Amino acid sequence: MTALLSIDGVSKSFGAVCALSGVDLSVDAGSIFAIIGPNGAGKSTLFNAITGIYTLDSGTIAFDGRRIDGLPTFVIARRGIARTFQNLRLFGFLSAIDNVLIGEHARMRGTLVDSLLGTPRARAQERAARERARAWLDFVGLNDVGEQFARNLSYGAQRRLEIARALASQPRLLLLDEPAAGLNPTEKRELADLVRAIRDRGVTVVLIEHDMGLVMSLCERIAVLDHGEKIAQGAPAEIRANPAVIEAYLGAPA
Amino acid sequence: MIYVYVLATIAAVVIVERTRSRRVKLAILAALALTLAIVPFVDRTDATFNVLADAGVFVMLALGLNIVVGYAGLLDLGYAAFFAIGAYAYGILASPQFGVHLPFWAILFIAAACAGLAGIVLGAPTLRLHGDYLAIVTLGFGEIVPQVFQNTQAVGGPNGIAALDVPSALGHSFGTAAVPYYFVTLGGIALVAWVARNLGRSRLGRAWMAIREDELAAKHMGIDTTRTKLAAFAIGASFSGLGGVIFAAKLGLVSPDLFQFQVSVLILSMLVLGGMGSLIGVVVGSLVLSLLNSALLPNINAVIASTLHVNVDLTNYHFLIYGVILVAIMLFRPEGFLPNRERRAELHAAAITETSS
Amino acid sequence: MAGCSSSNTTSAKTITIGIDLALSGGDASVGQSTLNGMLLAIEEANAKGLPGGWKLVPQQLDDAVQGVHNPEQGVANARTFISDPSVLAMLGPYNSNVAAAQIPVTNAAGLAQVSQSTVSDELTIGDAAKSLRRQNPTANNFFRVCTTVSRQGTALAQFATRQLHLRTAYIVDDNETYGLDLANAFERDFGADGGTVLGHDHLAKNTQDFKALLTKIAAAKPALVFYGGVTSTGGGLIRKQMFDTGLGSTPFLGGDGIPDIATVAGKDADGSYYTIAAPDAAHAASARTFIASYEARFKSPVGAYSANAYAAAQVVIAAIEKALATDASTMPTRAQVLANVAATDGLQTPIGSIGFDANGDVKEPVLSLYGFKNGQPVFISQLNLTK
Amino acid sequence: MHEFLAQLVNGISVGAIYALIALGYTMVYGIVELINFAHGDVYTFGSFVALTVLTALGVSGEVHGIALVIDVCLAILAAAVVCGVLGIAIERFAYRRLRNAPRLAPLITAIGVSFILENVMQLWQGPAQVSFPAVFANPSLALGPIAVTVKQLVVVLLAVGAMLALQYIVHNTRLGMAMRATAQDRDAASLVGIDVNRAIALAFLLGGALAGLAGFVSGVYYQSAWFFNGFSAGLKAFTAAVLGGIGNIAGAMLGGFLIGIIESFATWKLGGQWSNVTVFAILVIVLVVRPSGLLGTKPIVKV
Repeated sequence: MTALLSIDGVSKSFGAVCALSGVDLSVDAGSIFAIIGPNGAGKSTLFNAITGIYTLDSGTIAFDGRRIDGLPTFVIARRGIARTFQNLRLFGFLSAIDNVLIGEHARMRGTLVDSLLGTPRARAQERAARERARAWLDFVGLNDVGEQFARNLSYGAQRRLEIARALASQPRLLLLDEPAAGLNPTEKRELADLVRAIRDRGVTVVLIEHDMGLVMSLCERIAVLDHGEKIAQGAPAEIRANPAVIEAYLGAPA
Repeated sequence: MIYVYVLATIAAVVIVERTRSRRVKLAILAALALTLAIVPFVDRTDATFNVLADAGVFVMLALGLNIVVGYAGLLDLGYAAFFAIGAYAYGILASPQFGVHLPFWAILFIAAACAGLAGIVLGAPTLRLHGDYLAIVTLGFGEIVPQVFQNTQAVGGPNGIAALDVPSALGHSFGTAAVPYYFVTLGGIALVAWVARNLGRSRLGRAWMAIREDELAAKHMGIDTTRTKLAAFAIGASFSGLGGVIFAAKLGLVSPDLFQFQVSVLILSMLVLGGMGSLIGVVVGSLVLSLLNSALLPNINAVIASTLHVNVDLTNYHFLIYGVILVAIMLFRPEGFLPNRERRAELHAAAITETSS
Repeated sequence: MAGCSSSNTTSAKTITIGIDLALSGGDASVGQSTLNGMLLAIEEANAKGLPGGWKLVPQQLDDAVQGVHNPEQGVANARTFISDPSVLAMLGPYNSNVAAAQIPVTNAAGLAQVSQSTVSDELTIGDAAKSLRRQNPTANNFFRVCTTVSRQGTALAQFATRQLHLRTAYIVDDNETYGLDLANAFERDFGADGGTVLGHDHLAKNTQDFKALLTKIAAAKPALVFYGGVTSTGGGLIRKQMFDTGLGSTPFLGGDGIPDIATVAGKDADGSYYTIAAPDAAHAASARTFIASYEARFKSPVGAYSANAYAAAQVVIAAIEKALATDASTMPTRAQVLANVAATDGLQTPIGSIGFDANGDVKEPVLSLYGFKNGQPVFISQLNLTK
Repeated sequence: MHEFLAQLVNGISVGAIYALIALGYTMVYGIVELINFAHGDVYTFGSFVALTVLTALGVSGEVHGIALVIDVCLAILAAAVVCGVLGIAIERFAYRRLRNAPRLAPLITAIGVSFILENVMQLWQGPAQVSFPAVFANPSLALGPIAVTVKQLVVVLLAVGAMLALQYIVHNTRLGMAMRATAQDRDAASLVGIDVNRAIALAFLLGGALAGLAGFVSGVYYQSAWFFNGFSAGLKAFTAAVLGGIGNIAGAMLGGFLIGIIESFATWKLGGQWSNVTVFAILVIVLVVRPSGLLGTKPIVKV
């Protein structure tokens, strides 16, 4: 298998705080990969580094064999990396379907003239995009909320809408930042099924998650971060048995 | 009569907005267009159509600013700068001072392009700025542009450029009557509103709204925020370039004091009063404020004398009345006369958090 | 209907005089006192009675929008007047660029327009004026009772070099139409008369602080400071701040925009000189009467252009009365009034005897020169210009 | 060199007035994120209040000794109190109801209030510029090679004093703490028992009082007042607040002084007609390089 995402010696600090230091990571195409670690371990920072929000202090990030570090966020997104956010960032005052349509932005073609004049070509494309958007909403299990404002949806529905929005860009890599946070057990199970379904469509998934049960049952590979450093990587069973991981989670033995 | 025309127009567009049936909508719009086209042949009062033509220019300007502020959420306090550029384009390309006499219709395109380009040039430095920092930089440009015209003797300095060419269409000069300009602005509004509507429903329009709602998330959707924002500035500015040409041609004059900060504020007020982001709202807001400013307030003594049969002199109270009206409208309808769906929801949501906290 | 209502509500035998001025915002101070001059003339004419029992009704419209005089609104107001058949003539505007926008419209309608204060040469003289009148090139309809800026500039330059014997000047203008034109005219003629211009600066609008500029001027050590502009754009404050920057004893010259600088500068106005395009009040009984009636009627001192405004209204009233004198049974036509205005000659007003030349300018402009003593204007001399 | 210093002194004196007005903008913006366009008119109102008090005290020219201190203190007190109350009244009447409305709604009411205040002042004091008594004697103090007038000294001292007092209030008092907490997070502040309305009213009170002080200062400095002054002074002061980093007290001060100095030097070297253009051009450049103003803190992107 080839690595879809390879992270090599990535460091990032904010003033005196070192958020990431020399992190190496490699994610195989077609896998479900989890990043775990205590709060403040640098997990979200790593996502932000991948999507180009932060510039790296050192190290490289490559996606599908091409370096993406230093590129603007929107270019990285267009290369095929989509994400969700820890504290939902939906376009709250736009309808659910518009949120998904914005996800399709990079996939849609159209010149300025098309937008200005509403040409038949643009309208045909718009109709097709709308149908795809509905399909994505169906896919995540939100079939009848299309016209509602995103912010008026239930929390669980908002989480799923964010995933639908991310999928609409037809990414090859999907980054999910704590997708199960705030969900009840039923919703968590549905989420796990959804993630598997996404993977089955050929999308590689990397997720940050605190729910160990979910992580262990869902993911094929797990990386553990603590204080900005990767302390372990491996299959769920290996991670479960790793003393360094146990120490990080339970605190240093007294 | 002018009040009847404006109120009837407003009523018609509101009905169009509220109706679901596409056929009814088209029928009402067609009837409205026909009526607006026929009215000048029935009512021969030049002053009425003068006010309507002036108002029409402001409708175009407000629709342009709506792209920038309403759609893309970029607070622009210097929009009059682009208006000035459009107007000066006509002043330079159609006046005896420069000996250039291009046709009005050609200058419309040139000015729209110039203003659009200026939108990109002046928009570029603001891209990294957020919220009110953006506002103050645009305000700065709004101050700089007319002052540069004022300090440049080549374009007449404070005197500006006078005796501009009178446009003509199909070999007929517009003359000094206001009605031809009334028709031009009707056409202009139709064009600009149609384009704005297309944009609002397009990929680009959605990208603007995404930036307005959450710029960072928008970037993650693959939206090139730089280009998208510049497109908003450029398109918004080009609308005002068109408006500027019509304005200058009708007035026969351009001078720097026509494009001061107050004009930017006026256009913004039209937007907010009407209901930002909503095309119908913007049209209504700009019609109402134009009417207030150029018909009702200057004539307030006569209007009160003829309606209430009392003779009062309120000339000294212009600002007071205007200010009270602005405040009152905002206090009673903070979302504007005809807000779009998002604004209404926003206010509603705010009210809920208010009561729950 | 936009403002066409005044004629409907009043009795049949009324004639409306349209007045367009900037009456709110930054121009209000001069606008209101100008308006008062016009209203006074109309009230007096009504009190005296017109032939056939006709009454004059003033209809004033404000051309300021959001506090700034606005040519577009000026045109809207002019069209309002044109649309109202009872309006036979129009007074105003205050600003030259408003006039430049209005003239093509009033010219096409054949409506006589008499302004009290628009001094830009281009409104009446030369090709520029011709292109404003393009709809009806043969019939001039725009008249003014003030003299042009270039004449004032010439007079002030000659006064500076020949009577004050000052040879170096620093010129400041407020970068507005009137101020810049006046300053340029002074610069041209001061140089031609053997003076040296040490510098010419323009003000930024809406400024209160001129110390930076005055520090710079003080370093140039001019024998006089010339100011092109009006009191409200900086005339009064500049004079006052000259004392803070060591220029207190340097003479300060300006045109008819600064007769009221003492309201701001107080006693510091001493050492300032200005011109008024009219004979001195002490030399004209009509001016004394005017000032007395104005102050009695409005309980405030006359403004810089009140007398001009009164005279402009007199011109229009006289033209209407002349038309009524031939036939008081029907309302005169605009063409009659226009012809009578154009034919005005030897009309006695507070600003002297008025008659118009072919351009619509006053025939024999008289300029009075004033200085200040203890913050009060003092008449110095009268200059008869024939140019 | 000599002229350079003289222009610097000019710039600092004008800047002091901008700074005082800018402090009010910054206070209000810091707490409710509202560009209070009526603030410039509150400042002009302060000039007229001070003028009214001085006239009532019979001051028409230079005053010396203890009488000077009493007259000046009374005029300042009256201007500050009236304008502070005016600030609160404006907030109560025109802004409070709109606290949760779309962001631009209060901006428009601010403009409306500005027009109302201008018209009220025009009716009260007339449309012309009004003369203000020359309270301070006008000898120049030789400060090294340049002359500084008493007025200039007073202006600068009052401005710096006001800023220090404000810093103290905001950082060292309970009320100031409440204000800062409200500025940070209104909901959280109300949860810990802070009376948010009171904190916001206090910001308007302090801002208004400073505007009143600025009004007095500009009155004695220029010896004139005009109902229409506030508009452009307010615009400049707002620019100053943004230049320094809006919401930041020291920044507003710095911005005010900088704009005064830039204006002076632009007038000196480029000509007065370019002074506004220069100010705004520098503003644009500064914000392009430092998008949160000179002393503003850059918000950290939190995802």
